[in-house]
Amino acid sequence: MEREVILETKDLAKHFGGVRAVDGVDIKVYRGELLGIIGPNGAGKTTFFNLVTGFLKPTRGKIIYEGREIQGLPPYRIARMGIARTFQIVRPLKNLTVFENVLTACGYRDYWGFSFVKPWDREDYLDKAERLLREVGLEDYAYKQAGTLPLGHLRRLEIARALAIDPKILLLDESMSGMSVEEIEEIKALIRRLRGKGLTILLVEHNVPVAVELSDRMYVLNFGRIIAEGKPEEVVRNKSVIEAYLGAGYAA
Amino acid sequence: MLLRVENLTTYYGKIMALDNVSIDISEGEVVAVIGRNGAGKTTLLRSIMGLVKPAKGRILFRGEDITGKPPWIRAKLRIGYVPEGRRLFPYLTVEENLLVGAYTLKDKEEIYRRLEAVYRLFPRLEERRSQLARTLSGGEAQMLAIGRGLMVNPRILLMDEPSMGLAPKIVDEVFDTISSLKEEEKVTILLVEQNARKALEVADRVYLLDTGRVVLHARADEARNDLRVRKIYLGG
Amino acid sequence: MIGMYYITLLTEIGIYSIAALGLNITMGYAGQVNLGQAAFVGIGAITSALLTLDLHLSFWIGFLAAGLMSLLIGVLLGAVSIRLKHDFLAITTIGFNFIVVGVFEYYSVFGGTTGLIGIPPPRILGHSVWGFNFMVLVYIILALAAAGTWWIEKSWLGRAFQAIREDEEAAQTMGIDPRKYKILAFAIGAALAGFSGSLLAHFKTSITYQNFGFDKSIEILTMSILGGMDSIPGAITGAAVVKLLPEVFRPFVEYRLVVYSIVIVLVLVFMPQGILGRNSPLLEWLRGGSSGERSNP
Amino acid sequence: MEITAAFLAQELITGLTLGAVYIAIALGLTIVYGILEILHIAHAGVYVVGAYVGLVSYVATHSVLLAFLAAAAGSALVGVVIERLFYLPMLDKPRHIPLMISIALFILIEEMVANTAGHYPKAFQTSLPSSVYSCCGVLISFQQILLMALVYALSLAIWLIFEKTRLGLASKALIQDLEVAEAMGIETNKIVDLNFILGSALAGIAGMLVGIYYGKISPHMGDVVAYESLVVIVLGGFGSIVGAVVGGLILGVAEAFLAAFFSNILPRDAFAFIVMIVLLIFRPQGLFGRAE
Repeated sequence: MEREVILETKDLAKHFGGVRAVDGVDIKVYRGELLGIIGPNGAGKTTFFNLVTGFLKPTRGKIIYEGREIQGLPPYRIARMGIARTFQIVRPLKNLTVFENVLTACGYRDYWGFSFVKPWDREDYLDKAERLLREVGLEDYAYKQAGTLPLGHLRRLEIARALAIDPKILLLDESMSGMSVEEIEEIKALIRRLRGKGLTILLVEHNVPVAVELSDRMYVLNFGRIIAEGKPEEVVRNKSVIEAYLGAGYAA
Repeated sequence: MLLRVENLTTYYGKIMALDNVSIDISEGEVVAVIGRNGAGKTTLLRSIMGLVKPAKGRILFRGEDITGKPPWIRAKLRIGYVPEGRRLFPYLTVEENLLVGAYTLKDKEEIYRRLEAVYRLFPRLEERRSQLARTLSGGEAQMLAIGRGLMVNPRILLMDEPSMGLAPKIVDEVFDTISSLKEEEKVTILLVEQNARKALEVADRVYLLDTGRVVLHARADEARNDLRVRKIYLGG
Repeated sequence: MIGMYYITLLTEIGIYSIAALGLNITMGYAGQVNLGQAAFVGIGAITSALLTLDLHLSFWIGFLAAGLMSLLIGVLLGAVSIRLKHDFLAITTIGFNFIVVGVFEYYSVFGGTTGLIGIPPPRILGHSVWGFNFMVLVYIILALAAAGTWWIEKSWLGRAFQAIREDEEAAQTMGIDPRKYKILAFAIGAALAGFSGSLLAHFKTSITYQNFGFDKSIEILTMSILGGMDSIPGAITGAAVVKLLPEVFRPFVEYRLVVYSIVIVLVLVFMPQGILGRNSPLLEWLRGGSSGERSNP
Repeated sequence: MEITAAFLAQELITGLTLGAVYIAIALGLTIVYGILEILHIAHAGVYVVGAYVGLVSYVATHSVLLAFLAAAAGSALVGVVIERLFYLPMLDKPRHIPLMISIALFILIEEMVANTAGHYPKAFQTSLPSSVYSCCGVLISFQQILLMALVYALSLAIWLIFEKTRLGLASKALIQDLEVAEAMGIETNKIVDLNFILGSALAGIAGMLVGIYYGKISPHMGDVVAYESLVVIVLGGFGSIVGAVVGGLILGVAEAFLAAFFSNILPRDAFAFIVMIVLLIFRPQGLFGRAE
């Protein structure tokens, strides 16, 4: 079966002074798959993520999304095109309610031009926000101030917010970090559900077991380069991957 | 017993980072705390240094309860600290960074002797003594962070992920340094590391942490063959 | 009928409420520091005064031009603000105030040291509007301004403002362009100040550069903060408190400013959200402790 | 108006004197800003307090030296009280809160001084010589020499403190990484206190110095200074001592010449802010500030 590439990077690189955080990365994301990107601390995962979402401008290389080059576009335009993201360190709009957080994202089309004059107080928007909160299981917290929520809830809030922009591809940045075992299970179930609905998901994780469990396919990043690619169970048996995580000689 | 951590439970913001963790370390030992990213290793060191307040439990240093003491008192007890990500003072020179490390020492002579000792250990730092710390390469910066921690002639040196973000060759250099600190200078070291293999090479004993709990405590040579370590890191 | 003293006081409260409302939009909703709001009041006042004095245009044209002129200069300041981080922006807006006032003072076109005098009152159906009627006019315009602000609150514009205030990067992931909305926040806040300036000029009939100094900006800011920076009734309450406090303390005229500054410090320390701001202890108490219901759509 | 070398030299001296006044105030402000990153408008109030304590002490003791010491001590006390009571507890609040508090405190201090000492200026006459020296047609007074000598000496002393002492080292470390500084044994609250004491003492000395220079002091002598000293530290780049000195000199000299040639175009303070805003547009971190 011919699979359709939704997102592709070609020789993508980002250097900070002398540091090559991302150094010539080629990846392909196929529509509808759940792709994992793993790598030890400092491997360049978050930098890669910020390049794709427009928060950093690449030193060289291309990012092609649905046939269009998007490298260098500002984040808000990339978001409007349907690339949604969450943050590794959660960034809720703290003083707003959970509902308002999601609602604000529901208006992503209306921040363009002068459509901002339109009211948000309309059934379709409110219903959508409510539906998304139910989707991630936060409906009981809708009118709580976002800043007062525990981390597990905030991660789900960020996912709801990301879904609000009707994404074609969802980028999750370390969604498991700092979570309890029960919370991780909840997020895992949520990710599976979204994948089941046909959403393309790009998962950046340092929790390898979780990534292995969830992903259809995986890339391993180390020192800004791809060191392995393939089926998750095979990737983690790869010698250079084991060395990257546990140190040279451990594979023996 | 030089340092004993008893039933420590720590929250990091809203996250329970440590769940009833107990570890200890005797004089002259090198003890490694390994585990996946986010296992609570860094929080453990930060708790010992007083940078996060534990919710429960005690920290005893040379028999004295230091749980509620501020970080600068702990520094005065000659607990040396090499923070995660090095965290040098970027706009101070190499030598000034070292002098901040010696802040608790009052005697000029002694400071000078320590400076000499650190420069003997890391000749490259002496060459770059008047350069700003931010201009150092990753490996040099790590050397400086270790040197800064050694300035107080520490009774124990807490090292947080010294291999992080360094190229493999430099990681080897850093661990050679750690071994020589152990063998020649007889420094007691509590080492937090993600690079399990390297940590197990230099350590006498090891604790394996996972989601805030100690899941394995063993002699380093035993742990090397323990499949649990690999399972925790890579699953499967 | 109420006496002239009260009419004057109430009119001024109304006029300053409009300026404070504008500051609420820039600073309260969108989180952009502006310590030079009085300069925009001045730009509006002088635009309106010059058009009616020198060109003999009607008050209404002067009034609209005042808002427009302030809006345009607000866009300029907003464009500068994009490059500046918090403290630099704060000082730049202070500087903006000093520069504008300096221009007013040094150029006789804008009144110079003597100011502009004999500014005509508005005329409606051939009658001059002053006194009680002017007060009514002010409150009608205040009501319009409040309605406009309420509409901002209820439109995506308000959502975008709040989002950039809370977190610019997170806002971008929702499709919001922070630069555009920062400029808009300055522009709208400045326009309201311009309208309030026009009213002030035609109410007082004579104005000088001293009416628009940095101390006036602080006064407007105090109104906004006291009332609660994200609340429409807050801006009006704040204006009332700031204008009434000195009257209440008139018997202790010597210590007026002392008391005034102590009140500000106390409010800021113990109730930084202001009297009617979101999550203010007072509102919580009035609502019987059920927080957040107000934003329940 | 004839432009001669002597005229220019005279203006230069005026500029350098004015620059010294700015430096005297901005030096303390830049120290305080560096340590807590709060726009300490009330610093100008601390400066007024210094001037009045200085005058009272001088009247009581007839010793300029003792009066300087008293001014420094009084101001240091006020400064550190503000820091402890209002700034440290407000560090986690939105940044406009401490800024507004600072402005309100400034008004409060000025009004309290005015209510105790009177709203009108008071003469500050000392036994110091009031001679004026002349050289090649250029006049310079003893007060001007005293002002400049003291300010430049103080600048040097402060620079030495921050470059050569433990306090300086600790302060710089604390600014760059508070947490690690504490882990290295630096008692951070104490260092913040010491910075406020030092910065405020400088403001006190500046207040009295300016009082002697102009021969009078008033409760509102801090009004213009409060905001123009902000221009100085912005020009220099927040928190830089060399920057404050250079910024003060630039502003002082520029103002003197602008006032001499373009006095009818704009008031001095407006000029100062225009220079600042233009600089910020092209170099948002100030002259000596660090780009991030």
